[in-house]
Amino acid sequence: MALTSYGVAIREGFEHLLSYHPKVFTIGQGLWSPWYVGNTMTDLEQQFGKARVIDTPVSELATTGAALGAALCGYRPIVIHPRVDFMLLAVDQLVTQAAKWRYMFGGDVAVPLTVRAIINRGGEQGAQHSQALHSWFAHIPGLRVVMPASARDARDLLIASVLCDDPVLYVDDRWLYGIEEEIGPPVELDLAWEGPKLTRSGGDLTLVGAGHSAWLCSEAARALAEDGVSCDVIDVRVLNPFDATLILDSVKRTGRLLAVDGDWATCGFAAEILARVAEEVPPSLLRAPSRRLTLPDAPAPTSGPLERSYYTTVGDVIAAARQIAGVRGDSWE
Amino acid sequence: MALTSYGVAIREGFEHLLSYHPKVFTIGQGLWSPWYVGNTMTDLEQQFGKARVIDTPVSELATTGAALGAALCGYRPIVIHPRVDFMLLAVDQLVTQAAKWRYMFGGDVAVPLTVRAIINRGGEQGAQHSQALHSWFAHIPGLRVVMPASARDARDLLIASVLCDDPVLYVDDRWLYGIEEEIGPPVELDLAWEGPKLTRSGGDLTLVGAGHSAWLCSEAARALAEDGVSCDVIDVRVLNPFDATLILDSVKRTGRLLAVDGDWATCGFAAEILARVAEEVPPSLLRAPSRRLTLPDAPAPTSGPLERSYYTTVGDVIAAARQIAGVRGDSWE
Amino acid sequence: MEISADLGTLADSRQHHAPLELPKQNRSWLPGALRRMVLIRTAEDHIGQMVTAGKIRCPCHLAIGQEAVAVGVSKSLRPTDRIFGAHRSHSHYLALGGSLRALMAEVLGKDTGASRGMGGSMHLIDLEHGLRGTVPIVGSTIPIATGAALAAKMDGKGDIAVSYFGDGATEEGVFHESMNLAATLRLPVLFVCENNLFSSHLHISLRQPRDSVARYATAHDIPAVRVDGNDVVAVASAADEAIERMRREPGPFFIEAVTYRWRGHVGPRDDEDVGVRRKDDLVVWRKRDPVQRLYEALREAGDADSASLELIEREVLAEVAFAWAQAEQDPFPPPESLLSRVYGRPS
Amino acid sequence: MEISADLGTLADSRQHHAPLELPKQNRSWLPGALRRMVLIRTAEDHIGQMVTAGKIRCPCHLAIGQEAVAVGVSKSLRPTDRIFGAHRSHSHYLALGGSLRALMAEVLGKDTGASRGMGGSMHLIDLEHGLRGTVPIVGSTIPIATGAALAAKMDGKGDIAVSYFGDGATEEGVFHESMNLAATLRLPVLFVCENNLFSSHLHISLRQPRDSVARYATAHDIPAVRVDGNDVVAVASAADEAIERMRREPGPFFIEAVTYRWRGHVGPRDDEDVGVRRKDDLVVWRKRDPVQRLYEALREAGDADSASLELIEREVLAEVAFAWAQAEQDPFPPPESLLSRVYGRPS
Ligand SMILES: Cc1ncc(C[n+]2csc(CCOP(=O)(O)OP(=O)(O)O)c2C)c(N)n1
Ligand SMILES: Cc1ncc(C[n+]2csc(CCOP(=O)(O)OP(=O)(O)O)c2C)c(N)n1
Ligand SMILES: [Mg+2]
Ligand SMILES: [Mg+2]
Repeated sequence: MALTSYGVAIREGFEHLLSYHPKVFTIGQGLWSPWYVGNTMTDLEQQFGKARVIDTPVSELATTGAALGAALCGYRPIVIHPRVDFMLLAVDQLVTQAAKWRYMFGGDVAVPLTVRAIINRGGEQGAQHSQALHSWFAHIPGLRVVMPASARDARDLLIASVLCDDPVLYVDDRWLYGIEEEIGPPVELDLAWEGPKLTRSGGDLTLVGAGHSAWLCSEAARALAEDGVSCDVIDVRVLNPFDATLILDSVKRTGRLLAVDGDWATCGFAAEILARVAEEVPPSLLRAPSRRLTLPDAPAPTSGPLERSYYTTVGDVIAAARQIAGVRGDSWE
Repeated sequence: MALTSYGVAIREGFEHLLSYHPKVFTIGQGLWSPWYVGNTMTDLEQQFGKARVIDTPVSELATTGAALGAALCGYRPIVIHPRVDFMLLAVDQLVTQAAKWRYMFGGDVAVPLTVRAIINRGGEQGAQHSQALHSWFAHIPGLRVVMPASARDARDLLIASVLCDDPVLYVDDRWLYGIEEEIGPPVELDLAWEGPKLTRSGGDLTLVGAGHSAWLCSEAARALAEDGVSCDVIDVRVLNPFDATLILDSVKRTGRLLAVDGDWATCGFAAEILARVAEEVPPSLLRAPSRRLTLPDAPAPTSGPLERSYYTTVGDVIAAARQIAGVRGDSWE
Repeated sequence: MEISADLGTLADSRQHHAPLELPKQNRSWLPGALRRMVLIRTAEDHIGQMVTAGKIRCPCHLAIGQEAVAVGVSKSLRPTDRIFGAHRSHSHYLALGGSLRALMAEVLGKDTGASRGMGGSMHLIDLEHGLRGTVPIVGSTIPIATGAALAAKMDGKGDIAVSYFGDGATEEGVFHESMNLAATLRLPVLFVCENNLFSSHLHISLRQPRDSVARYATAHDIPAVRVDGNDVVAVASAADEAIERMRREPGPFFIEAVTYRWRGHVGPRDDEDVGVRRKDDLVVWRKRDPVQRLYEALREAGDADSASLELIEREVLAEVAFAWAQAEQDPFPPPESLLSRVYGRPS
Repeated sequence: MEISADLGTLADSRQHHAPLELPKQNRSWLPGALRRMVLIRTAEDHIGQMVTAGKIRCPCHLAIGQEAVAVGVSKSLRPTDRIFGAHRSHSHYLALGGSLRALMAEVLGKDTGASRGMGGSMHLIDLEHGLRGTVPIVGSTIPIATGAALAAKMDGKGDIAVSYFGDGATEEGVFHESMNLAATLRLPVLFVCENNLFSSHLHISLRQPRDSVARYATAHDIPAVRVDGNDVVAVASAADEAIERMRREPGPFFIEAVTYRWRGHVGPRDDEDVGVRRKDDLVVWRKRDPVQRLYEALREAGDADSASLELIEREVLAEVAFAWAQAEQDPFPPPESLLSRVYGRPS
């Protein structure tokens, strides 16, 4: 069977939605451009028309609000923010309006709005073109937050997000666009039943991450296995509402937790993972203090050497995992 | 000596700053109103003139950006957002501009901007007039975040914020405006050296909170002491950069942690406290799983009975503390 | 369409006190409009009293004095249109025909409220009559209404969206972003600015260089008219014309309705001590009373007299009292609604 | 001041190709302006080549074709003024007299860069010449410049602020909020919109109902002029007049400079395949070359000839090559700067 890349899988998700769901449309910046959102929406406007694939002025707040308005009137819009950084101008509509709308109006109003934000960083783009901030949005009750780490999830969780009657923030990461797998035909999942997944089993250590960090965890776990360190790897997939059950069960077994996250540490998603474990796993079951691996406490630098040390690598995950598991170099401590 | 309320203490802070620091000015909504910001800025515009106490159009983003611009030109502006909720429209200027400005331009540019946001909730105001969200801002490297819990801190940390050469988010809480203490004359502290404070010592349990939650902790600790449960109480004061040393030392002694926070749980400030403890305190020293007490996972409701159950009370803190300390009712377990 | 940048006589509280000029034809809706305005005033007055009495706790922003705007605009609306308001929207809700009891229940936080007690005065919804939501973040429903207009255009049935907002909201950037979006995509959204000259305590002269906001619509290439917002006939005829055109040919339209609120920014007091010129102006502005001016015109035309007005007032008072009494009896939302109303139920 | 809502001939790429009309007096600055424009073009061309060669990795937005705007505006600026740019600001930096080596070092991420290697092409600063910062979030420096103007007004020394931005930025709400703030508080900020008709791949006709943006200034009661942005004389004279007035009497002013970028949105390619009409238009637009038109006018006036132009070009090329060579040798920021530059040092 053919392999599909994460980037192409996103496009398949759009194609499925626009083909089979007449109330779906997409709106945002760069939709009529060949390069703005990588290869994830190429030529959609030609396939489905510019009335359903709408490129917009540089107006993040109004665009997001307009999509919310259409969602309240029976449509299932997908807003595109080519960078998380730009979406920060739309926080009011996302957080104070969309996330609270159902609740403020009694609980029965559907808000089938999907906001897609792309993490787009590296390449010396600097502090204003590098933010992730999924932790912020996972903090907000009423807003579902999805971060796919595999090509299949990139497609099927997009579809699930759009078919969900709650507002969803769907965050994909350019660093994943090239990964490939067999993904079969599209599936329409109910997002309410989706959550973290165990993507690898092992007894020494629990590795947890979302999006690109889940990929780092998998890659590290593969290398660690060759060294005799076996890991549970959990791909979070849905950050809010966050169901930690799988993580708790795993850590109860392994006694060791490493949370990897591509956001900052303080009040970040890795902190949430550690907090859940601290609350729910009896200290007596822990064989080591939990640990997180996140961005350093600084904005993104541009200078090449600084930028290379800024982002977490597979090597960093391996080193931290070894340390927690009590392995030094190639021998046990 | 006379007692000064938290609200009046804030006004004293403004008075000190405007009297002794000619480069200080303040700008925001409601500054020429008798009611907008409670009693914290009453008649300042008459005392110091409308050129230094500037009321503005309803334009949060531009007002915040303008203050940043003035800060870059040698002034020490204080932006007023009468509610945290309104400030969300200014996130780009606060988070993507001010917090990163020094770094993006090489580290030597001073950004003496203070943004004051008021947590103003209760009174059936509803979901859009109730947010706290200090956890969001504590997440951002480059942005100092201050939350005073006492009248003295309300004044002196305001002064320290404004005299600091980094951008500071100063968050005060209307629910504290009435608390009183002797506060002596104003002091000019260096914010870089300020951090969490132990406001009460006890061996059974560590209670941690910031702002109004620190007050809840103190009140609860007082009641708990009468019951024979003695608590360390730590008032966080400065949420970012966050120095957890005092908390870690305390939990190493007590073996028990209860973090109270007036924000949501997921990726909230209470999660950060638990995460620090999980990373730094060996599990063997913990006598119970750590716990947090936060808002329920919902927007703020308006209906009276729901609203009353939504916010954490002193009673809730006492009950949780007892539970962690292994006390049931009035007797030990 | 050119429109001057200043309000001219409409900003002068000493003018426009005379009885309305009635249309020659199609006057049958006017007694109903009078009644609706009396209803809004009476209901809001009652709410104000209940705030003072401590029975209502949520913040209530009263539109007393501004009744003609919502009543005039609503005349040409239909239930499939999509209307959005802001913090001061009791009038928008009642003008569309919203239930009195559900309004009273909502401000009391009852489960029978328009928003099932989850929103209070600042969050009203009434899908049956087209009201899609009102919220207090200034300017925030302007893009939402714009998107509702996009949906209406996609539906292709001639429905429109209405965005009510105040002069203060024109200072929010999103107002401009929304107008540009509506103009570029040619969306059928009717922007209705109730310019009451104040944003909270600040007169517009302290917030903007000119006192009329229709100039912004012109800049965005959106046709605009300015009307006496205390003249229900003028408002209705401007809205009529705009809406008819929008239904035929989708595109935005802007109405600036100049008016004045009699009460303070929030609650029943009148804020006489607050802001520039308010104390002196208020007395004079009361003479531009939208209810009285319509009533006097109808009386001159022989379509009303003091007895008929009194009857309306008496009936409306009874309706309000009855709705209130019912709402007071109504139950609060059950405790589990604190958490059960955040997300939709999984399928 | 009324100004039409459309660009008219300025939007027509086939017009305005002729040599500039030179001023009768005060022409001594023109050879310097020519040199500055050649410098900008040469430096950016070099940067483009180094991007292609893979030596520069950070995103570089080139202003080739737009040189006259920054050079014209900068003529009347002084180091105590406060200038802010955006993502396409090499020209603003160099027009003010910024160091070539520090620019090259910055795009290379070196510690000797304008921003010590922490910002790259999109974050330039040069306090010595008044450049207070350029950043790529569209529209974000507009309010910052407005606040710098507030500071200038408080200082009371006649300094002004300049905000450079593109036509795309006029779609951000903060642009309008800033104009209203500047108009209401009467702040000496010169808004300079480089209307190059494009925001990334989208022509302005797909983003706004009219192609000229000066109409927004009019709505905010801010005096505005529109100039041929490829005519350094016209830009300079508009800026001269505005700035002189602003120094005397603080208040905002708006210049719309109509221009066109020769390269793609980002990087050295020309994006011929992108967006409406770009391919055909580009060829014609190149004939409205700001450098060539000035040179030809100077030649006609006897103030330049092909030899003097060649000399400039040769000298500038050498300067650029030398600056680049130096910058390549320069060190990267030390590893500890990753964390040490976030906050100020405690006292
Ligand atoms: C974003 C935001 N900023 C500030 C406020 C505070 N606020 C509430 S109502 C109001 C005045 C709005 O004035 P206007 O739009 O003219 O409406 P009016 O009250 O006159 O009906 C303000 C500033 C708010 N609710 N939201
Ligand atoms: C807030 C925000 N939204 C979107 C972008 C993406 N973006 C970068 S440059 C640009 C085009 C801006 O066009 P304009 O202001 O005309 O400047 P020009 O590129 O023509 O110089 C866009 C949309 C951004 N950087 N920031
Ligand atoms: Mg108003
Ligand atoms: Mg442009």
